[in-house]
Amino acid sequence: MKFGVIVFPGSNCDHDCYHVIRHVMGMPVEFVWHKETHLSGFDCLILPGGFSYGDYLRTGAIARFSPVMRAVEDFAEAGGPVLGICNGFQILLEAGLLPGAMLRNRSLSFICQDVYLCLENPHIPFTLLGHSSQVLRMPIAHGEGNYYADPQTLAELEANGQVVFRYCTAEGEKTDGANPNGSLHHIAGICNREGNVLGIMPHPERCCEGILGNEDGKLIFESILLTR
Amino acid sequence: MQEPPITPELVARHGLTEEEYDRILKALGREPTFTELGIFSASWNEHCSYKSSKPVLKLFPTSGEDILIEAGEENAGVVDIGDGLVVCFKVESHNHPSAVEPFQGAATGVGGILRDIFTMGARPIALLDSLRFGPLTEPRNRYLLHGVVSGISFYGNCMGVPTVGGEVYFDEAYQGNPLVNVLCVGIARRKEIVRARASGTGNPVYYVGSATGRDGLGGASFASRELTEESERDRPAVQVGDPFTEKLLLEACLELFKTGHVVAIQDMGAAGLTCSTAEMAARGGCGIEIDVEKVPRREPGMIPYEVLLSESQERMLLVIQRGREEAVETILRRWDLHAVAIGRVTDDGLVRVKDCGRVVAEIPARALVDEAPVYVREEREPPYLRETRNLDLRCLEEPQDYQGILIRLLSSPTLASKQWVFRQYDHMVRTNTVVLPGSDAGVVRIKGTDKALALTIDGNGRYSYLDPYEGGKIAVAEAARNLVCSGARPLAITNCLNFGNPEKPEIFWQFRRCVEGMAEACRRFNTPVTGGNVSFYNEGPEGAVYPTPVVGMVGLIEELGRMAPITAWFKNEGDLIILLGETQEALGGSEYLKEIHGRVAGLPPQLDLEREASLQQACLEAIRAGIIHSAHDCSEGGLAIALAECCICGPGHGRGAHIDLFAPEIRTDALLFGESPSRIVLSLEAQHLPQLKGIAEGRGIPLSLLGQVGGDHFSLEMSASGLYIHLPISELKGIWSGAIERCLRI
Amino acid sequence: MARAKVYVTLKAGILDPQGKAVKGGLEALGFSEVEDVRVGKYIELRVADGSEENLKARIDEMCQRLLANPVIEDFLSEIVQEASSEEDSDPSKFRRKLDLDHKINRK
Amino acid sequence: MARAKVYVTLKAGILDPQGKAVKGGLEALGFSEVEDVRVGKYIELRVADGSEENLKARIDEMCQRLLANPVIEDFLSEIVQEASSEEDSDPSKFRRKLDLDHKINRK
Ligand SMILES: Nc1ncnc2c1ncn2[C@@H]1O[C@H](COP(=O)(O)OP(=O)(O)O)[C@@H](O)[C@H]1O
Ligand SMILES: [Mg+2]
Repeated sequence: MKFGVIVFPGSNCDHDCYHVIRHVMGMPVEFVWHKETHLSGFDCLILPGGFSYGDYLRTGAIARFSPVMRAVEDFAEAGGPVLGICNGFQILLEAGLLPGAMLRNRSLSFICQDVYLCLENPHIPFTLLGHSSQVLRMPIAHGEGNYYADPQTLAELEANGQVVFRYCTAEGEKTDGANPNGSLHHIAGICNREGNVLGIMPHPERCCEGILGNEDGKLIFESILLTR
Repeated sequence: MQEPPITPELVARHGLTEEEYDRILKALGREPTFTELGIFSASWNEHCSYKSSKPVLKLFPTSGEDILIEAGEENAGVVDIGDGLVVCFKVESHNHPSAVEPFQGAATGVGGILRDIFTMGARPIALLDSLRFGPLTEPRNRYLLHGVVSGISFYGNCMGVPTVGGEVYFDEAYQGNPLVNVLCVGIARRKEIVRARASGTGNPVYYVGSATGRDGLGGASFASRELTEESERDRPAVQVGDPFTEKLLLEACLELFKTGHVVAIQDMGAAGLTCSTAEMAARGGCGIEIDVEKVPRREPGMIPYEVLLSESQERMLLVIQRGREEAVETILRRWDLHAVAIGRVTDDGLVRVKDCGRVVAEIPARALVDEAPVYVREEREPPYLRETRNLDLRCLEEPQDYQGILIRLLSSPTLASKQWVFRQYDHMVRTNTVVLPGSDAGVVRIKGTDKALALTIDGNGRYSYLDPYEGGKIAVAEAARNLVCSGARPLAITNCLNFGNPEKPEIFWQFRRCVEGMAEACRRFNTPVTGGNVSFYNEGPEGAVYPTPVVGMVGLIEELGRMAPITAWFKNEGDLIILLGETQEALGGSEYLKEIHGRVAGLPPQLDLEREASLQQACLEAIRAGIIHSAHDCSEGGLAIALAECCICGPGHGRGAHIDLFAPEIRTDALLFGESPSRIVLSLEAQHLPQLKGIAEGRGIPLSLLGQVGGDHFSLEMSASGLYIHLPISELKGIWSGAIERCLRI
Repeated sequence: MARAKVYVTLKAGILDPQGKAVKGGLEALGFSEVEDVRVGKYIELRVADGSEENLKARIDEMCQRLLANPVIEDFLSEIVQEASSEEDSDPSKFRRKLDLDHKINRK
Repeated sequence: MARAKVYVTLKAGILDPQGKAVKGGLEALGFSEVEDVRVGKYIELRVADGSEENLKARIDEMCQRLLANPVIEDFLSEIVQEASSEEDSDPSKFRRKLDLDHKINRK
């Protein structure tokens, strides 16, 4: 299974994703420069974290117009799995591949720390190996992860099982105190209706190795591998 | 624009003395032009020329087995770590800009030090920051803390370089003049190190990066003056940083270096285009000719003087191999970067600046760099020392409520958890951070090897205020101890020396004594100085800051696979708690004395370098033997605070401990809160105690059993004196971790 | 009830990275006519009754002390005409009013 | 040469933590009369000659496509009167002009 990691100017978790795919999962992977217009030969695309275009104006606002995004849309349309992590998630929102938008964290500051996530939908390609209500620990590192959508969109997300991860306590309780950024419905990750496009704020690629003290992120990458 | 004639007033306004002006006349053999006067002024000011500090900095040891490039030869020294890899690291101050515009001041400080490292061909792998502010009871200081931390966070996070450690102190001495020092560590293949010395007559000189504007005009001279009320209006000296452009520069430069087309590179830092041109030429023993007309500009109507002295950020000067222009430009274009050939290398040793064909400046490069004036400043022991030395402990009443004091100290911002700060920094990006902020040192693995680097930054200004020599020694010793507690062997240091106005003899005395102390400690620990930064004129309306030497140290862990790095916090129920080293009656300069008794007095703890070295060797040996579960250095706040930290500083809920102290020959407050150095708190399984004893005895280091890890309380007792502290861990953790946030919510 | 609008912009000559990036973004979208973009802050304040005669001075003081940093930023402020008391109590109406003042364009 | 000003604000009803923080900051400084603060963006554009008749439409298109995110933001735009061609070439003058338009307050 071949992965493509899209590199926007300002991406900075591109190498981390590459490292996990190649050296931890042992899978072929290539960087894809944002000016590419064709994406052939890839079985899964990752939009990594970082500060594409400095996150100026709004996170992901300028990156979504990168030439490669057309091809990403086509790829997603054809059912190909697309994973947006952090800034990648923000780009997917701006591009309209996922509904809603990100606001600044309610604390107004950037937050880098471990959080707990409750797996709400273990049936999409990225979560097949998990089970419902499973609690995972993963780091976040963002200043704008406060997910917003209008009430109707939220209701649709909920009804269709598109909320994939919610912030929770270590014990799995979805409380306001466990929500690090003020995100509506404690949303940490959502997918599209078809389930092949996933956006998450936490960084699974930062927790895939024992030496880093946490391997919970592997669930996502190992799940994708199962689909082939 | 008509250039103003050179008058004595104009010379003085450029911060040049009469003697210095005479020197200029001699160097040129004629009167300088207006542009040349500006160039001399920028190159010869304190910040760029080190004219006051140079003779003193010679006291530092700079060579060693692992040192490939020594301090001063390049932008930063280079240390060999084997496997064909080298480390280079350096610390930079941005105190003055941060005082007037904390967010951008701190952000551009991060930008500058990152450029220093990646222009050497190294990829930045970590940042650390050392901060000093006035008390958080003042709104202005809260504003500064907010601004500085978010500025560092903004720039460092965007660059994708993790900030893995740092320190923050709060003290009235920094009221009006905060300190913002940032350390960057980079890694390169030994073969790919890039120099900053121009060579090859006819090679083109390229300007790469952001266009030049009028911002930051005269920033270096700004940093060479005391802060006054007017500084607040010193608009041009503060710039706005663009981390996005810098990220592109970083990636483009590292890609360029791999091609071998780059002969030399230097970033345009303080004094901008002027300094970088002169330094590259002087280092290479050649000349450089540039045409200012070709320099990309953001604003119309700029005169050569302004273009040459602007300190606009995110700009680089490159010398490349003739004939490789096309290849170089292609790479830079791919990264959307401006690249313009603005000149070439010459063989006449002159920095020549042309504007529309007319020569506006022509100065021997050496005159600007190597022949800058050097001063042997007058020095005198400051009179305040006579008073502070006379601390009579008998006048200090011993407190009754030790539990209350422990709580007060744990919630004082200087001792409290700095989580509020480091949580705003991305400390995990690059997925190498094996020990996150919160332990004694940050640890970063090096992918593709079995190695890791341990990194720390330390310096206690109050100690140096009370005795600069001891303060300097302790800063180095503490840094080394922090690394050793993580299981690393200290390699080398960088430093930032933050002092007041060096033209005042008392300040200069502090400066020299401090460097002497640091130098002696560096020699003993075999940790040469690879570079650093001197920041003078740190004076607010109320006088100079504490003399504050900040030491950044890098240590090596050779076999990460065999042994995970050690952290500060207790791990297992039932482990024994051991103190390596000895507690003396050292209350002078302590946090306890300041916080509880409101006194800054006494002599700081006296450090015996031999004893310290043995202690560190013993600790490292025990860690390498694989018998240690946690190691924490005992520093500010003393033994009681160190023990409490071992219980609460780890991730999760923390661990309780039962501690039983012996009846001592020293006062109880000194036992609990005195800051005698050369002490480490360890925890290990009982069965390994004999082995640890053997190691300690072998090094002549005393060892005492303090208690045991367990339960959910921190209990500390000493039956002889009736002392009894008993507090739930959850409460202790809450007090300590939330203290800074509570201060900010006032 | 009075309302004020405050505009905070980077001083002339100071680099505006955000403006630069937005200009690049607009160009990439084909808006090649755009020659310069500067991005600043737009702050709306609702202020209690009473102090209206010296309102302008108070607002400017707020700007100098908190809303802008005079080291790198300029500001300008405008006082908007009074709203009826009914509107005062409803922030969304207050906003609609503001918007109408400027013939707002919503999509 | 034409200039445009664009104001981007969070939609009414969306919580504005930055506005709340600014309000808190103003209160701490003693500006207790402030009852509500909202923080948005203020964007100035300088646009090349030629397209002036449909300028407003172009600017609004820029807003819809890039400058504002319709999920969370409203925008409004204004076209500012022409500058003389001499001023066109000098952005600092351009800014000074803009400033004067609003009787800018500098200290
Ligand atoms: N400004 C800061 N930035 C990042 N980390 C910090 C900062 N200040 C403190 N820390 C981290 O908090 C922990 C405790 O700091 P400190 O009390 O200075 O430790 P020590 O005395 O062992 O040097 C360390 O891990 C340190 O790196
Ligand atoms: Mg320390």
